[in-house]
Amino acid sequence: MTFAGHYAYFVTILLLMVGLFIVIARSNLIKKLIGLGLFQTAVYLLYISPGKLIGGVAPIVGEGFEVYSNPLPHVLILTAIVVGVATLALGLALVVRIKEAYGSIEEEEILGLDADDELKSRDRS
Amino acid sequence: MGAAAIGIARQRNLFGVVLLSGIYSFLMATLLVVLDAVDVAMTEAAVGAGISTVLLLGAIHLTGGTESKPIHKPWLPLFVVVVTGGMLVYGTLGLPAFSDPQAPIHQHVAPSYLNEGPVKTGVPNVVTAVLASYRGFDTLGETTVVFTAGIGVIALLRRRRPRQKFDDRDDGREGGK
Amino acid sequence: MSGSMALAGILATPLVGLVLVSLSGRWPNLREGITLSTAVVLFAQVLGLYGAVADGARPELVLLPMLPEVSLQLTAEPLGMLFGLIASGLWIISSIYSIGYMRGNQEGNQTRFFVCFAGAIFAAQGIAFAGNMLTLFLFYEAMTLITYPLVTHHGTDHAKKSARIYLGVLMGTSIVFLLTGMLATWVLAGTLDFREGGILAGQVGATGTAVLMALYMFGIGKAALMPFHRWLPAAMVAPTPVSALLHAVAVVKAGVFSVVKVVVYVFGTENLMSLGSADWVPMIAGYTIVAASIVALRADNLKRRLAYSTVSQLSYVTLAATLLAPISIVGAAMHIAVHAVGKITLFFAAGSIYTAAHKTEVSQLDGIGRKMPWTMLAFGVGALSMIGLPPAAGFISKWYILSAAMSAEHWTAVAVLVVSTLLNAGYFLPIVWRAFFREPPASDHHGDAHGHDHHDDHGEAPWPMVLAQTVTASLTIILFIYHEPVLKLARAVAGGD
Amino acid sequence: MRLDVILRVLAKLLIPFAVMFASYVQFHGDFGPGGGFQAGVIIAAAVIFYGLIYGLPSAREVVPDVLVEAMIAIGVLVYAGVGIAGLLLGGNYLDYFVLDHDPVHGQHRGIFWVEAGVAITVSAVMLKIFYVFAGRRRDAGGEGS
Amino acid sequence: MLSQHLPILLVVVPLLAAPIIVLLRRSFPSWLVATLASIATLAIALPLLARAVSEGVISYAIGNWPPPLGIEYRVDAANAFVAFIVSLIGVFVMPYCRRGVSSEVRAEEHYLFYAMMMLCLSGLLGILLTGDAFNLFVFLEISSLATYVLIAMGRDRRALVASYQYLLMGTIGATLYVIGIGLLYLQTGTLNLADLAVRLPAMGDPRATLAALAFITVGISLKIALFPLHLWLPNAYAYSPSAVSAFLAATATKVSIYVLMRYFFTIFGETVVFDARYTGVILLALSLAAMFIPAVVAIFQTDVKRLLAYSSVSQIGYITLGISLHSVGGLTAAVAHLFNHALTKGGMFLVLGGVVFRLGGSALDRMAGLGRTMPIASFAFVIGGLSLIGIPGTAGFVSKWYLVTAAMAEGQWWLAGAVMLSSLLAVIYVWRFVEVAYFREPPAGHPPAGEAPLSLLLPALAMIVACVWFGLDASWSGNMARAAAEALAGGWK
Repeated sequence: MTFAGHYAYFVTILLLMVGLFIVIARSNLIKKLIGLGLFQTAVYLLYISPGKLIGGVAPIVGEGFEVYSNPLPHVLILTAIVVGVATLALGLALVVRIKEAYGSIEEEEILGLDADDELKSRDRS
Repeated sequence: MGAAAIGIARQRNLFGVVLLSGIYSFLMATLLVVLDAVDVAMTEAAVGAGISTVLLLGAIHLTGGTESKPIHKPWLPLFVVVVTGGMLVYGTLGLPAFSDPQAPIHQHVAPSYLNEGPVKTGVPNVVTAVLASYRGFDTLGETTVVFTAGIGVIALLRRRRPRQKFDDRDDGREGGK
Repeated sequence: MSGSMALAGILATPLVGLVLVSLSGRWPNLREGITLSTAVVLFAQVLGLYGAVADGARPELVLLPMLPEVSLQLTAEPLGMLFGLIASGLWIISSIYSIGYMRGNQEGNQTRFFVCFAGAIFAAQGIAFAGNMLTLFLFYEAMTLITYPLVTHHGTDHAKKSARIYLGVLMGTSIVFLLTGMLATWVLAGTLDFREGGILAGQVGATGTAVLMALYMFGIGKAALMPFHRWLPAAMVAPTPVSALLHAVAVVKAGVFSVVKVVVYVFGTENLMSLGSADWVPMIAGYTIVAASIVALRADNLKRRLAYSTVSQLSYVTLAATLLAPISIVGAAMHIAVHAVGKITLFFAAGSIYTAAHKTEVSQLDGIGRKMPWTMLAFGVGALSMIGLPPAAGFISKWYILSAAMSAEHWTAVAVLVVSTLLNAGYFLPIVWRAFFREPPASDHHGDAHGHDHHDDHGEAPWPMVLAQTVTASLTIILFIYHEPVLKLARAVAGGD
Repeated sequence: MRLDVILRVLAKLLIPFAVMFASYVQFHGDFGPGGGFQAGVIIAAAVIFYGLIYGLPSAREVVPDVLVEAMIAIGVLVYAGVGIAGLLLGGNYLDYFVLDHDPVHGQHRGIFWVEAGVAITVSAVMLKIFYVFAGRRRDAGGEGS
Repeated sequence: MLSQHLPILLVVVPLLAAPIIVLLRRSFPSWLVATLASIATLAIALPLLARAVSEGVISYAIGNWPPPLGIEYRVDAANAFVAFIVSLIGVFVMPYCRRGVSSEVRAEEHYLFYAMMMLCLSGLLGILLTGDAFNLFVFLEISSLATYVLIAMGRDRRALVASYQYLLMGTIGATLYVIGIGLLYLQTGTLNLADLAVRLPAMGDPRATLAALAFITVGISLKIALFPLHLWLPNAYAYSPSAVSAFLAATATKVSIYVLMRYFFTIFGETVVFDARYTGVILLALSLAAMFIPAVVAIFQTDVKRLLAYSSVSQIGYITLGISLHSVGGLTAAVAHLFNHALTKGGMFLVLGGVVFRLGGSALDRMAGLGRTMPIASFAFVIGGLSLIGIPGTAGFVSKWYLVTAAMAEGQWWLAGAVMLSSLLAVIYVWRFVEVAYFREPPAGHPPAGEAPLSLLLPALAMIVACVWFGLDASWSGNMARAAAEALAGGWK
């Protein structure tokens, strides 16, 4: 880990951008969720990497170690990971239901189906 | 890792995507170990490479495997993404450099955890001490999130008899009238 | 009974009436009995307050602490007293009239009609005795809303469309202009209480005052200052008793009443005079008087003609109030009372004609005076009052306004008054002449398949209607001879006591 | 078929180890990496493994749905209950110091129960999600849609 | 002894109720527990509010760890007041659910529904009371996840898509928020909000602070549905079960608005947020756009639920307009409207729920002749509509009073005109309902529907009555709003 300065941040940002792009630009509902996961994991790095001190060790206190990495970001990110997977599970459950209700998991198609419904019901009434 | 991420963006076969995201998570976990975040690495490996992959595969199995070609040109999303990234680059330039021991995060709060945490809680793994005790309420919240997701999945995917499902769809039409 | 208790009673009575009427919808006789007795009780209560207020007492009642800084409160002062008396007194008469009208024409939704009627009177009393601008505004909006169902009463597309104009103009002006003006007053003056000499005196410069003046004058859409007068003719789709009580008396008088009140108690006449910020208002009012009269002259529909006459007459009050001479305020206050009595007579007559003969156009009225002498006599008296000729009360108020204009050396106003008097004569007298001196059309009986619908064999209207219009016509003449009580209140408003 | 047998035997052997590993992760969390969440995941994984090999119904027999749902709730209750215990013993919410005469022991006790709560909820939720997703496929097939 | 634990109890009571409900599984006991829990939260929120107003800031150290180390609950007049609003709405909505949900959610899923409601309530209250930036995120996620599920429980299949879209938007918003607080944490080393407020001016780098401000603002604005980030809201409100629409419309966005206000005024401070930056101007422009564009869209809706949803987006514009004035007066207006609009919109959605219960749908065409078939409900709905317009005598007028006087006091006279004009738009969309309900014949062939059952009607009426009551006597709510605004502007010192 010799690269210093802000390099770590930039890697994080790149990952984050890719993730966000997938969420917004892709039409497949599952792929969107994967993008969302990517987006979230990038944030983990944003928290963890500044907590590292070169020469430090994991924050498990023991004899013979002086410098420890910052434990707080680890705690936060543990929570964030769990939240992320919970969201993913819920999102996937929704996708499964959508597939059953619409027969598709492409956003464009689903919105098209909804628009058709709207038109039909308007004609009827 | 970056390559894996971009691969996820470009690949249209969803199985491939899931596989790539598993690899990505594994790489992420390795990186986290390097960054001394062993607890996080362990969890990321279990969650990212394990649970998420299984979940995604299960979902794909239920819904079908390929993505259709995007219809729109991705200019607007690209713009949003670039603005977000730009803002972050701008923001991080104002932050302390990597591994700077003088950075505020190493000066405030964290030293107290490291110094008195093991003494007061009797737990040498400071991460556990902070997780379960200092910020125990966060973890209660986290457990509640898991609980919520679990109950939510039950609510969404509870088994229902075919006839009821038919009614459901019919109702859907009704509501749109 | 203390003054504040009386105020509470005045506000509560129509409300109780409203509830009872809505509950007794299944028994029409009971329902009408309640309406009438509520009206009588209310009038008695308002009358009971007269003595004290005329002697200078100003009873107050705080209703609710609406906002931390401003509460809803009632205060009885002479101008409000005057308006309260008119509205409640004429409610009795028009209740009698409405009963005849609604039954005679077999209208639907009669319960809703009487409920809204009571509601409108409730709002009118609230406006009359409002102790501050916020209270006035509350009841002002309440009146708009409660009269909306009356305008849409028939539920036809035409009624709905007209009601949209009605609501649109009244709500639009009151929200965009009046509310803004009121809030600005609050921010600038720190109070909304009505105070002698005006709360804005010394707080705002000439330009600011002029802007505020514009917000108030156009915001009080019920005063029908042009170009925001369109709602009044639109409201004529309502059944005639509504037009009579509400759109000749309660609603429109609420408008001009608010104008006078704002000029006297918010701006202060002397303050306005020294700033000169209101000089443009008489011009607009004068224009409205003349323009509306010309429209009235050309209108063939009787109610439309009356509506435009109302637009024009309302601007007399606005004109008088903004001439800013002490005597002109007296004229304005007098005119509120006088025009109310006169115009309600005219509308009553129009409704009688419609009920008895199903005629709505001026050109159909040839010779009708012979079949309906009482109605047309009452109409004649009302018309005289509008024109301002003795022995009708219109003469008195017009006299005050004219002399105010003279003393203020406002020659435009004088000219407007003269021209409008001629115009008034021009659109009212032909009707009277037509009714009494023209032959009824002869061809009606022959070859008309729907002869029955034309009611050519009609006589007078049902007796409650005739009674009502006779009473108001008599009042018009009585007020000419004996107007001391009204004058006393009007003088008190002008601060001449 | 033979492969199947091998798997079954393997599973029988492996599952106890998995559970042991889970409890190691659970209790060793104080000294090394690990804790309730990770332990919960491993326990769930063991049962899921069992389910994959012996089939969903037999997994459901071993760990029935109702029990899983109850466990989801019980985990949260245990965690939040520790907090309430703190309240009742005169401390603030989630105050472990008051759980024992010795504050450090109190902390130990608190952390133990809290982690147990996490493990219970997490394992149950993971298992339930597996049940639901896996069960869904069968239902979807059964409906012939 | 109990009184000192009020802050935490407020959150833990509904949080405990959820697993208990899951254990109970039966519909009726679940409902009973949920209702009792929501009544309990109100019973806790009221004395808490009283204490916060009289004593100022109340700090509660969870786990007895001193604040920057442990998580702190920090209560003042502002969040206590919003917490009061949320629990009040809960008390109105929960009794309503018993009947309201029965027609929209299957009986064996009722306990899941109530558990979700409790989690949502607990999450929202947790967001309000916490004094820790990250803890806020955790509770934000609890409430969000519960919300997604509740929306997806709607009968229409479009509810699923609405829920999914909200899930994406909400998660992006929450993640942006996490990035924002990450940037703050990296500058100051603390997550405690009060500590942040102290340390940020001393240590923060302007670039990182600005970025953090941007991320937090955008992230929270997504949850607020601030125009143009509101796209998820109309569908989410329109297709979720009626009780859920009412609850969410009255609470979820309001809580997020509180968070935004807290960050703007207490954490970053006015100097960072408003002075020499365009935050105020941007917020003002967006608020104005929100006041007009969605209101116009609302006019053209054919479905009353969607109409109300768009109206919500528009009304949020009033609140953010109050924030953008960055004065105590403006904040008072914002908080007052938060309260008044919660009552109004919650009440209207509840009334509408009763109507949907009888008619089977919320299309405007179905409501023809409603004034005759359901006189009480339509009258109540119209009263709510008047409050949206801001007719005096309703709660909506009080907010308008505060908003416009605040704008005028800042010398922004033209804003007064803008507010008035936008309320004219409200007149139009409310009057579309009035004309259909009162002056159109009921469709032939439909059996005449009576009033909704009492268990639906009473809570709805109670809210509408409250809406009128607080319009006629706003001395209490006005004073509370003022106290809340002063608390926000005064910081957590």
